[in-house]
Amino acid sequence: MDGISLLTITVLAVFVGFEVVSKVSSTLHTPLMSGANAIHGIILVGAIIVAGQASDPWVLAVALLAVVLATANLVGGFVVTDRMLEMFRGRSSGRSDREGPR
Amino acid sequence: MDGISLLTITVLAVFVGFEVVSKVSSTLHTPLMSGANAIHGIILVGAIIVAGQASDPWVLAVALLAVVLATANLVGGFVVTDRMLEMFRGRSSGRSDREGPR
Amino acid sequence: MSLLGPTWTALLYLAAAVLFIMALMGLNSPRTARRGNLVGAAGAVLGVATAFLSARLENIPWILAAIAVGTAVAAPVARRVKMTQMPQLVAAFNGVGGGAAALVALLELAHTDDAWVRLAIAFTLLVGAVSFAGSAVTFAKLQELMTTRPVVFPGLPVIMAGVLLAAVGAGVAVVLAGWLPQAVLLLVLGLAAGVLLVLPVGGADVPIVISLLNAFTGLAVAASGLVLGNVLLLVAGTLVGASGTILTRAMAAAMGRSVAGILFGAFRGGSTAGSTAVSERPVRSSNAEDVAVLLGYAQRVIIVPGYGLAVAQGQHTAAELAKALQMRGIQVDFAIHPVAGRMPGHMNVLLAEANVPYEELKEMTEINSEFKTADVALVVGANDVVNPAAKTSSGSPIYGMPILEVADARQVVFLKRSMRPGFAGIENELLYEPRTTLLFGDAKDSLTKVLGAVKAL
Amino acid sequence: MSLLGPTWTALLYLAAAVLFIMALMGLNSPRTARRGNLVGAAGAVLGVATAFLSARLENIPWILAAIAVGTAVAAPVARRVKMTQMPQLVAAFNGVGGGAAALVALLELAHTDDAWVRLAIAFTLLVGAVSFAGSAVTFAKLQELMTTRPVVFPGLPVIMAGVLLAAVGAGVAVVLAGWLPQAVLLLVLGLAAGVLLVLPVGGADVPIVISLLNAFTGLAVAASGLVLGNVLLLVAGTLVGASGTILTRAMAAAMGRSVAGILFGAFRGGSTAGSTAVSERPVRSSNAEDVAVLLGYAQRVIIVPGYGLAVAQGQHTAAELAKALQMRGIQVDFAIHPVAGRMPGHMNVLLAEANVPYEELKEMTEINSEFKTADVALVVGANDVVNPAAKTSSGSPIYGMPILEVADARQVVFLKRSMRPGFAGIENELLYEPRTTLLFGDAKDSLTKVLGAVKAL
Ligand SMILES: NC(=O)c1ccc[n+]([C@@H]2O[C@H](COP(=O)([O-])OP(=O)(O)OC[C@H]3O[C@@H](n4cnc5c(N)ncnc54)[C@H](OP(=O)(O)O)[C@@H]3O)[C@@H](O)[C@H]2O)c1
Ligand SMILES: NC(=O)c1ccc[n+]([C@@H]2O[C@H](COP(=O)([O-])OP(=O)(O)OC[C@H]3O[C@@H](n4cnc5c(N)ncnc54)[C@H](OP(=O)(O)O)[C@@H]3O)[C@@H](O)[C@H]2O)c1
Repeated sequence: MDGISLLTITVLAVFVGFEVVSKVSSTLHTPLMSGANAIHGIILVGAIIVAGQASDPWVLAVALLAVVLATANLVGGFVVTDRMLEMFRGRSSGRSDREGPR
Repeated sequence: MDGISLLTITVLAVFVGFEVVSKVSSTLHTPLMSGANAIHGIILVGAIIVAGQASDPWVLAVALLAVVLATANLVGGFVVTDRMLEMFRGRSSGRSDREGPR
Repeated sequence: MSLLGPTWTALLYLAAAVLFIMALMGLNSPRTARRGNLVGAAGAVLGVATAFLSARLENIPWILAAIAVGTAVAAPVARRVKMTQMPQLVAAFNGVGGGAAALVALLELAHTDDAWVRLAIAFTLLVGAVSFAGSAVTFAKLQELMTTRPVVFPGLPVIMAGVLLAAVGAGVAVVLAGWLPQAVLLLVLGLAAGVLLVLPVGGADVPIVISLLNAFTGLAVAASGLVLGNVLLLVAGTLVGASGTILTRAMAAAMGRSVAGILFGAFRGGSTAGSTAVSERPVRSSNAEDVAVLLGYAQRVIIVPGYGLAVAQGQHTAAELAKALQMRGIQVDFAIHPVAGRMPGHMNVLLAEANVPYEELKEMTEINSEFKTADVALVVGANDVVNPAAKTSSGSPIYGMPILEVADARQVVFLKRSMRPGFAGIENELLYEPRTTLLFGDAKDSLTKVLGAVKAL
Repeated sequence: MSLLGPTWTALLYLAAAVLFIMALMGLNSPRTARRGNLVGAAGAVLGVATAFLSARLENIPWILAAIAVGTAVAAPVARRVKMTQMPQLVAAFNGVGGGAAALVALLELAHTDDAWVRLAIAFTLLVGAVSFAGSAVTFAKLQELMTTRPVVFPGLPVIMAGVLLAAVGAGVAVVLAGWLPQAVLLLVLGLAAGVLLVLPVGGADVPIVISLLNAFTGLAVAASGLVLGNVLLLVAGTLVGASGTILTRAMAAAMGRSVAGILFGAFRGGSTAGSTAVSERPVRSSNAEDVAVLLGYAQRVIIVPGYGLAVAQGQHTAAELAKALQMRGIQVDFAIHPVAGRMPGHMNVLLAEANVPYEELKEMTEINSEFKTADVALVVGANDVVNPAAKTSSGSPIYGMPILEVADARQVVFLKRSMRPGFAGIENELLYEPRTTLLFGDAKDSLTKVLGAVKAL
């Protein structure tokens, strides 16, 4: 992929990012923080690729360290965000309680 | 630019388009219609390019027709949208009138 | 001459695309909208300049002449057209844009060997031609060059199916072999399909069709972006496609109908044609003086404009009446239903033309809870958008459409010419309620009389 | 083994990127948020699977083992951590992500000859390292492994400037010559810069720093996307960069301060450190029974939670109290200030944990007009977010920050432990007003007592 394509994609991704994130309700700002945090754990893809190309043991060691770190970011991030979002519940998750006192 | 780049750009542009347009206030739906209409007049760029490559007079004639049509779309669209938006004014465009009766 | 290298060219096209995105972002508030449109125009100028500077172009004098012709034709029209003729104008510009895209695709066919590119060419040819011909018919209907009633004839669905099948055949030939005659055939079939698509749509459903065709042209331009490998065309076309899609859906939703129903309902026998049957049931009608008293001694008045106000060109008088009432210390707002009139946002443009500040134009969701506190709801040439049948009678064609809750106001005054129903062709029970008063006559005349009487109070 | 061709690889990466975008779209409502997060996780799985299937990889067993280790470390922690420790955890995950990006960039240096790519590598090295070290210090502060007060020493700005200058030098060497030792140096300088950046920030400003470092890591990942020509990393990183930027700005705005002020204010002598001076002026304090009577015989109660509720872990008791009052037919809502607590949205997570339905969590803009109609505003461990000084005293550090208008309620009850001020370290005049009652004590204890007394009414 050439430089211009990558630049174009970056510019459009910036617009998408700002537009989408600015719509996130402020109720969910903590999960947004941890969810976005999880997303950058996808650097794991890069770590896997460099680890898979490594022939020198030192390079491999460093790459595997990157894999461990990235995995921790990715897995931990999604798990903790899920835990947090699980707690957000509407009135009794259903409608039964809607008529209750408020 | 390769096919994958173009596809990626298209996908991101679709997200940008939907996110941006869905934020347009419904007060401005008529100008949105005519403004978007103006934007597709940018096909003029394509028309200029084919006209500039034409050597056969028939091809040139068709290409010039495309140039005329696209120009009408582009210029007319922006002019009429501007006229329309010019009419949208806040209270006296300034604050002087703010305290006035309402 | 080619002054720009490929990298600079690509960067400038990208910059122009960003300007288009920012133009649409500007439209999210009336305060920034005009600047947004200028930003868009700047993007267009940048894009065109880049085209001139980047490619090795022949025929430059001819091209400049053609641009001059296009400008000379469009700019004066755009500057002088009446606001009521806006739908026609949008249709016309949309059509020429679609036509231009189809022609560009046709000429590009000779320059490519790639089947994917030829697929994009076939798509552009078909969709651009549909958009051109469809817009032309739409224009003719709106300008009343032909009947505004749905044109249906037996066999229409069969013909349409035949045309589409033939188009698929021609398209396959274009993609696989890149034959020019088949491409021209595809263009012609597209034109036919465009005509057949729009003929059966009733005059008043036309705005939805315009918006849909707008989306089509956007897609055609995006596809030419793929053909030419041009990011600007690709992004611009996609933006327009998205905007057209969203507007079409919003309009259909605000009318409580489906897009497919509007387009294909006619094939199955009937687009909403606007019945004009006149009811004979008794109503309470009144004169301008009485209405002026009602208004002049109220504390809060909400004006509900509709299609009739646009037809009567009564917006300036309505604005003056609002001012006159405000001078008496009365709180006056305009309640704007999203599909009042015949274009999305029609009433906003109409009243903006009459210098009503946009803060006084209240959206439906915002004002609906306030009718309760209004002494008078003054309904000027609106009908369907205040018809309670949308909530109560599930058989009605407008059932499910959200309405302005004028029935909550203490008094309701309707300005209309007769007992004829509105666009949807159904009776409005509200006209017969005890709290309702009717003032018959052309909206502008009635408003002028009421205005005079209010000033005389 | 390489099962996927380059086209399929690119398509799958694009699909994963789209899933990430949809994940963030899901967060615009609590109803779709959890599904959104799962969509994001699916995107991650798709991306990782694509990486395995697309490239010709050596060392696969090692890589799988490393993934297993990472998962084994992170998942249990993520599953067990207390909600109050969330900021630390986010900081930790953020840091390791930044570190991974820096390491990947370091190893890619050997694979490229392109100066632009090396520029992206230098950027990733520096920013990733800043993010790693900064997050580590943040973590240490929040976990109270070190002092939470700003650490400032003379010469700090000079050292920082020196480090940055050296980094620029090393960066230039990396870009021009691609030297590995300079790249390692750049990494080390980045670590130093990260430490120096966060040291002077006061413990309570830390959430803003976390969010900022989150954006940094996003940018580092986006840059590694450029390095590897990988659209997924590019898009994902950009999304995170945007989200971090928006959150940082939103937090700063809700605190009425500038991001630069928070970061660099400390260099110039003082981050808001939270004064703990205790005022001696007389106030009206009360006991749990009296507060229970006030609440129990009200018609409408608005509970305003703040940092103190989180510290006291009183959320479950607060939720029970709300329920008990609702059983008595009282309308109870929670008024959530966007920067109440120490993280954006802190109170929402806290109360969601206590099973308060999100419909009862009202945003500031939504509820502010309703305090007028409330009989009692019960302020539990909040202070700055209800401090009228934000509106009245232009010299105050919180001047300009929007607050919850509890002063409009008929009665205001504060639950706090002492007369110490809140995070901003300024007095709250509201505490001395005649309509205000104080109930001293730990928030959870006080709530428990009030709850008991309400039940006994
Ligand atoms: N806005 C859009 O985008 C859009 C697009 C397509 C369709 N539509 C449809 O259009 C309708 C719009 O509703 P609406 O309430 O604005 O209009 P409407 O329901 O069509 O009613 C218009 C009313 O104005 C009266 N009228 C017409 N000319 C008049 C004049 N010169 N002076 C005074 N009164 C006049 C008519 O009654 P008399 O004949 O008795 O005077 C009629 O009652 C909806 O059904 C909507 O679904 C809207
Ligand atoms: N949310 C964010 O993203 C964020 C980020 C950074 C900074 N901040 C800042 O944090 C502040 C948040 O405002 P806030 O009103 O929530 O908190 P606050 O102004 O810091 O006040 C907290 C109050 O809780 C009381 N308290 C502490 N522990 C308690 C306990 N165990 N039981 C009962 N009361 C207790 C304290 O008084 P006693 O000590 O007398 O009990 C204090 O008055 C704002 O200034 C905001 O700018 C927020």
